[in-house]
Amino acid sequence: MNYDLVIMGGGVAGLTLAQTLQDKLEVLVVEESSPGGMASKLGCKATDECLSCGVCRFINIERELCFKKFDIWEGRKITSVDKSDRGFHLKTEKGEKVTSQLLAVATGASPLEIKNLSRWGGGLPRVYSGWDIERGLNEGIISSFRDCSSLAFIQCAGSRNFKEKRGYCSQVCCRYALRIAENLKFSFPQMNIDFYYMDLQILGKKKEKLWKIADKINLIRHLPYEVKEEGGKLSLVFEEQGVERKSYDALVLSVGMVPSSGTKEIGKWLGLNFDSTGFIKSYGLGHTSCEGVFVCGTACGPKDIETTQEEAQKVGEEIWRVRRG
Amino acid sequence: MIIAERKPIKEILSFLGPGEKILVLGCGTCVTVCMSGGEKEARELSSLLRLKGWETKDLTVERQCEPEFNLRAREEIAKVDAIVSLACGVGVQALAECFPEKKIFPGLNTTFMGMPKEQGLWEERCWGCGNCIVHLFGYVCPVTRCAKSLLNGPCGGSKNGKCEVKPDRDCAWQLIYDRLKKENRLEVLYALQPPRDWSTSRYGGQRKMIREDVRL
Amino acid sequence: MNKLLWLENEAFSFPDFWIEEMERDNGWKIEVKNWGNKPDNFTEYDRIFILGDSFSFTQEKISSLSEEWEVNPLKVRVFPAEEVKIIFPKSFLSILEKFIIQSLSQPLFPVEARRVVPENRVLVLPQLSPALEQTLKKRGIDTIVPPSSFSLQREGINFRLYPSGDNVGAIIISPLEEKKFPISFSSSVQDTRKLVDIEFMEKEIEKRDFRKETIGFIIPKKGVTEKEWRKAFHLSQTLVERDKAEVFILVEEVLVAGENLEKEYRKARSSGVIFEKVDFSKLGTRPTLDMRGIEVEFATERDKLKREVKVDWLVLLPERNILPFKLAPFFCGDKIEGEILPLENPNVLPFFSGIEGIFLCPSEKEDELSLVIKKYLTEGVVREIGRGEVDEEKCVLCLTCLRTCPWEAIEIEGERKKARINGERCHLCGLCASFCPAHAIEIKGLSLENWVSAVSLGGKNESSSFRL
Amino acid sequence: MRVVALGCDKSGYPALLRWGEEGSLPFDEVKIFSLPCLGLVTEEVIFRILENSDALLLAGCPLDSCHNQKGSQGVYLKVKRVNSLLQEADIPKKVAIAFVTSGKVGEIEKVSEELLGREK
Repeated sequence: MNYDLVIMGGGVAGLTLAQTLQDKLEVLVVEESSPGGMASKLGCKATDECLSCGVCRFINIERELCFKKFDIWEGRKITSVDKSDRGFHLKTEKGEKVTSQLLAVATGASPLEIKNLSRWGGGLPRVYSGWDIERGLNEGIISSFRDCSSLAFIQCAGSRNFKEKRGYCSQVCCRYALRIAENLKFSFPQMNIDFYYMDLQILGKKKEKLWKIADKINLIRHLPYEVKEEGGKLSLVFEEQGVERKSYDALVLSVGMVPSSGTKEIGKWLGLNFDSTGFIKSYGLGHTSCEGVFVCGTACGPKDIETTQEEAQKVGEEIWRVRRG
Repeated sequence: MIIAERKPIKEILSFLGPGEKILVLGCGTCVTVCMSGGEKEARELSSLLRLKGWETKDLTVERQCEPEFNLRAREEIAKVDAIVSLACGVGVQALAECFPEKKIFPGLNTTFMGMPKEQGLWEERCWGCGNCIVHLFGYVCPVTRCAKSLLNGPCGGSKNGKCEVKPDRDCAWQLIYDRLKKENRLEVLYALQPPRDWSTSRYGGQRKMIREDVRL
Repeated sequence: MNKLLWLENEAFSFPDFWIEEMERDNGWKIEVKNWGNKPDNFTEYDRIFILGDSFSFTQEKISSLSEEWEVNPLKVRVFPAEEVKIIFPKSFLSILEKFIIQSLSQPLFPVEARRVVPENRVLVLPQLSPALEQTLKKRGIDTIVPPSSFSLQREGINFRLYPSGDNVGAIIISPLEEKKFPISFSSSVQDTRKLVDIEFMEKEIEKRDFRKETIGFIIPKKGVTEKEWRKAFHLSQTLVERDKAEVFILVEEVLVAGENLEKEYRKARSSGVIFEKVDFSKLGTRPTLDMRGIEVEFATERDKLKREVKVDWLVLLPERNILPFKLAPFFCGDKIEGEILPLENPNVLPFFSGIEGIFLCPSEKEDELSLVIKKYLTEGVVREIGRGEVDEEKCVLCLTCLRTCPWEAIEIEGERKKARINGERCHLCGLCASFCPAHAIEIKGLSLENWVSAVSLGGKNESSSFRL
Repeated sequence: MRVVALGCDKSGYPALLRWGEEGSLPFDEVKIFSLPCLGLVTEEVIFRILENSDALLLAGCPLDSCHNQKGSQGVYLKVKRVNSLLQEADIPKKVAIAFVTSGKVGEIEKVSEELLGREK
């Protein structure tokens, strides 16, 4: 089979890219599991008003899927990619072969596994990752916090850690953590919430509102040393005026984004340049070190949904420009 | 236009005897525009009464203050025992004059003559004192908008632009001053206003207008 | 005899016996197709039923489909596929029958789904920035520079510009930004003329050498863009590395969320720039005795120690807040346009101001904006013309509709001066109809009667759903 | 308890359906209907519906992110008014509104509890 463009990964970036180009090119989207990627698992954080978390933008994309003009292969894992003068040749594990002129990598990122964060009690009961809660929001996970009177968020648990080559800021954590905090405060005003952070990285929509939320909760600028379980509670050692110890009913670790396994694999196959943090290096407008291969979305660095969409549209235009020559 | 507001439901319910057939009669002019007695509200109220177990109908006439319109509804009215009239006081009385034998109850409290300031906010502007002088006061009527109807400057109770009687209202004299200042016509305030002849207002008893030239 | 078309989805396919039964009993002619083999001509059918998840068949979707099929949108009815999951097989078929009967009983009105495409021309207020002009040109959108005095009026989906009288498809407002600084400085400090903004520093740094001088930056936490942070990191680094200057950066928060911003921050730090997180409320400044510099007094957040630095230059990054733009003076439409501010509503286009066709352009977002506008101007929107109608007999001209319509689709026109709905702007939200005190407005196919009749139908003793 | 549920097809209706699919509804009978926008709902509609049901459950977009900007707000005010009317006339029926986005079921559950009179 021949296509003009094969997009690897059917997340927000991939689908938006496909939708921008579907009228102009023959597009195929290859998705390992089912379309949607990370965003489809996130939940809306609106209380009685919208906090502009932008998750509903994905819902609009999903709506459009019923009327798509491009092809999607679901549940197909790509086993090999190689390049010849006729274009790129892909093989899936089911043995299908595809040839395409251009290639777009939108294999995205994945949240850091919480068990890697044993230092902050990753793996202990009642230690959640922000990601877990995000996923649970639709099912009303918030109500499961009814019985906990004190709760702490630990920011930058996953990223901004140079020892482990995760020096970057994941850009979304501060915002989603604050929104979740607002959600909790809205449901249980009596709950006291501590927020351990380095800096508040608040960009984009509703920042004024987010600053307001930040005033409601108790901000502590320190990355706790360690978290232990003591008598059913989670006690946490940090330093504000001298070393202190405080115990909580539950912890939320803001795990950052790390490049997904697919991103790493495909990057290797195509011999793309990675940046120091393991994401694919983008040389502006989605160009990569390999000609004819474009990258967009979180495969080339952490982004929020809105930015991802906007970027994907731009990359789409660029691809169309390149294709036209 | 005439502004009115709905009576408390409890009061309206207290008017009605059990098992009566009831007509909710809306008025299609002022009270429609001020959203208290139009077709919408009529239907709403009749529906509410149905929920309380009465048998109701709803109807809206163009203007209840004119017998001609009321009489159009005579068939409907003949069928029912009591009418809840969603019109201003004038409308209710006009209706009562048309149908002397019917039980008629007011569904609204007529509040004032005013204008809509914005969607959902109405303010009083005229008292109908029968002798208009707004041109002397920068088009802000002190008779209506000053709680004390003072004509020669504000009272001592004007605090930072607000009235002492109703602290959420603007002091009329503040408005007058500001307006005249903007037009720099402040000198007109030097003119002393003589005591007013209130006989043209309702203190002179019920008012009546006759125009011989148009009576045929 | 009614000719019906069913577009079924893979979730469910109709049993033949049922179709025969229906055709026999009700005298219908039912054709069952699926999205794969859609008929070429849809106009021959009396009703088109879609079996699909109503999640994706919103009002807008149905409009655009019927525009594509050239049918009256009132003929297209969606039976929610979720319903099938919930109540199949029990009473499903009977409900389906009720559904068909109900929708056949509803009267048809002459409604046309039409794609309205705005003029490919934009008006930029208050002035056109070069960056915006360039990206608009790149995407082939012509711009009008506003004449010295002009007025605007709605013209269908477009805006008409008077006196010139030509239409523009969209209006871009690049809002003025107010530059504010969180802390105030005494006049004596300002007299030193060492209090400069970052643009000045940028120019100076090319011209002269800051050897052995001390430079302080003060950066507030709100309203400073990513670009400015980048600039600050970069400048401070060059000052240290090139001129061996001493650089303090006093901040409340450091912003590193951005493409490689963290890297640049670290580069600046490792090059020797000193970042101090301080509390701005406790920040004091006074001129040095010789008036050649400024003494900055601050307490760091680390150890609450007070300390004092004598700086030769104090560079400020002001906060930017967008000032609302007043459109009222330019507008001679019926509705008085208020202040234009960005809407914080993810359901509408980003940059959308709340009035269709009026976009806001925050700084550094020109490219994204031009993408969005290009889409809007080329694809246009699908509208159902003739759906909303005002009964001129009933209308009492209370202007409620005018004041409540979120899309500014109401015009007070006609020789009798009655409200009229501008079909090209109407989104069928029905707010006007629901607020109208005189019951003068009807949105065809969405009237009260339909609902209440529909409510009385539907499944018994189980959750069941219907599209109205 | 017989309940009618209206949701806007932007967000309320999908949420209601998810809620319906989960089964184990706290009511004897639920009828779910979709509208283009909740802004269409008037006091009359609410009353007329209440005439042949025990309660009305509305589900629409969050107040400030309504697809039609003011739709949810408009109906929210109406709902408040209707409830006050019902209370004045002590009629044991109720209208409740849930501000949801597609698939956010938690909110609707909260509101249905409210309808049942067992506030949390």
